[in-house]
Amino acid sequence: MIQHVVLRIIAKLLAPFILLFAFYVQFHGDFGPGGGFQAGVIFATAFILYALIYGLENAREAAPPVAAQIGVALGVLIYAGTGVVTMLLGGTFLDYSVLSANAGDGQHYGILIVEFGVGVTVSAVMITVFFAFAGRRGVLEEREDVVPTEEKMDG
Amino acid sequence: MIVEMVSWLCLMGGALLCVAGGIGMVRFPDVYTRSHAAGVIDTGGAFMILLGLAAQAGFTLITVKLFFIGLLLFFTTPTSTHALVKGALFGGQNPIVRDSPDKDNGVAS
Amino acid sequence: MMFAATMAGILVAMVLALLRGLLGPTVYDRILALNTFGTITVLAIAILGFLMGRPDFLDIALLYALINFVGTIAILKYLRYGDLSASSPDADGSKR
Amino acid sequence: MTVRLVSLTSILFATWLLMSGHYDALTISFGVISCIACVYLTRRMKIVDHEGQPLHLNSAIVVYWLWLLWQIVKSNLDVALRCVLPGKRIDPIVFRAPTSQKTSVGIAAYANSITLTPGTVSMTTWDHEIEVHALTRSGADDVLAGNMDAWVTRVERRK
Repeated sequence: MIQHVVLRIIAKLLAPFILLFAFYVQFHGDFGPGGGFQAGVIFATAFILYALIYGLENAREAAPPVAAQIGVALGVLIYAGTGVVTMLLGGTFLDYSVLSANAGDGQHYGILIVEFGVGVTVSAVMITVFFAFAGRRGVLEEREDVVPTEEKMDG
Repeated sequence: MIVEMVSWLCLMGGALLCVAGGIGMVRFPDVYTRSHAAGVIDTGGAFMILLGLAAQAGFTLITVKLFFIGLLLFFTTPTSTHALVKGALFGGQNPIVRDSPDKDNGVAS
Repeated sequence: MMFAATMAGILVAMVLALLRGLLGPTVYDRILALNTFGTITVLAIAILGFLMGRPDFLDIALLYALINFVGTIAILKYLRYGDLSASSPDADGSKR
Repeated sequence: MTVRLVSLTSILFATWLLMSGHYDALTISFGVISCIACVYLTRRMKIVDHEGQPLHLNSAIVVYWLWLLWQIVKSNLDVALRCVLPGKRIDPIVFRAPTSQKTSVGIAAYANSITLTPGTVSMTTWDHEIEVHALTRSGADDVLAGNMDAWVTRVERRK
């Protein structure tokens, strides 16, 4: 009954802090190393750890694959949308300085929004890839046209 | 000045413990005994080096981050060692034990 | 100077851990060497930050410690259950 | 439940403030939003419970950690010498140590404390005992003496 008690409890203790660290890296991208891509990977790491210890079913409940797929598109939309908004405001594509009255502030906000888009896409893609990888055995077993290797050897 | 001395002492001690753990990892006979040598690196070596760096940095943001690294290692390294040893036991690795009927299963029996 | 000396010690320990990873008769020896190598790498990144005067590297060290843990758990789970999606390790019928 | 959510949020926000180092309004508001998002996601994962937020541990844990630190220093020296000196022998032994903890958090803390002390590694946990691999006979005797077990039980008891 009390089999993987150590792993379970350490995962429970760590998961919120991994998520917080992901957000920290996301929003401090312009002060130190990091940014959208790294934050997305760390964010996905929290879910991967959860899926490793609690199983894929529970992870799919916590992060529904549909939400992850929406996230993939949403991130790109945020990125491109920022570019379109800057064009509508009279600049060129992704010209952040028109986002605010002060050009420096505009640059700052623009890079934050674009990095956020990158983070959303990367985390959603990483979670989707992991779900696809970890769940591939179940898919193979369900399909009838795929013959398991052992039976093929016998025939 | 004293801080410098403490820092030197911690860094050198940590580096020596890391080397000692590495030598142990090469010398010891099976995976369970090697995990003890790895434990020297994970605890003694890591904490002393982090302490030495923290003494060097003083009370700044750097020390806070070193503290968080130490805290993370404090929770994760024993967990992964435990998982590894459990996996080795499950995977059929028999620990080398000098046969001693008096102490095996000492209190539990 | 003192960071360089510590770095030298750490590099020696890295070589020794790598040696165990290359020699390791069983796969568990190799995983142990990998895990220890990761811990030493965390320390090496932290010292490198001081050595180069860029303490920003500590964020990377923190991240490396995290990834090292998750990676080790993933490898061990794959070895033991044969896939990464095993739903309830607690309910698994193993005796240990 | 509410208590756990409040404690988790405040711990996360304190961590953010410690890590951040930038205290302008924008960064701090990002911090607030991040903490709320973290708590929402951890609730979705269903891990905000007595194991994820062990509030029943009492303040003796600080003294326990200091004591554990001393144990770690002692056993580190012992194991490091055994690694290096050719004269010192190792004498591995596997045994089962009884545990007196009531909660799973207590058992996990005890198992991790055993592993954290070089020279002893916890192999498997059961309800009332832990299988331990020790490098030497004296290390095994230290665990079987039960000091660490008593300490962890004292930490997890409600005041």
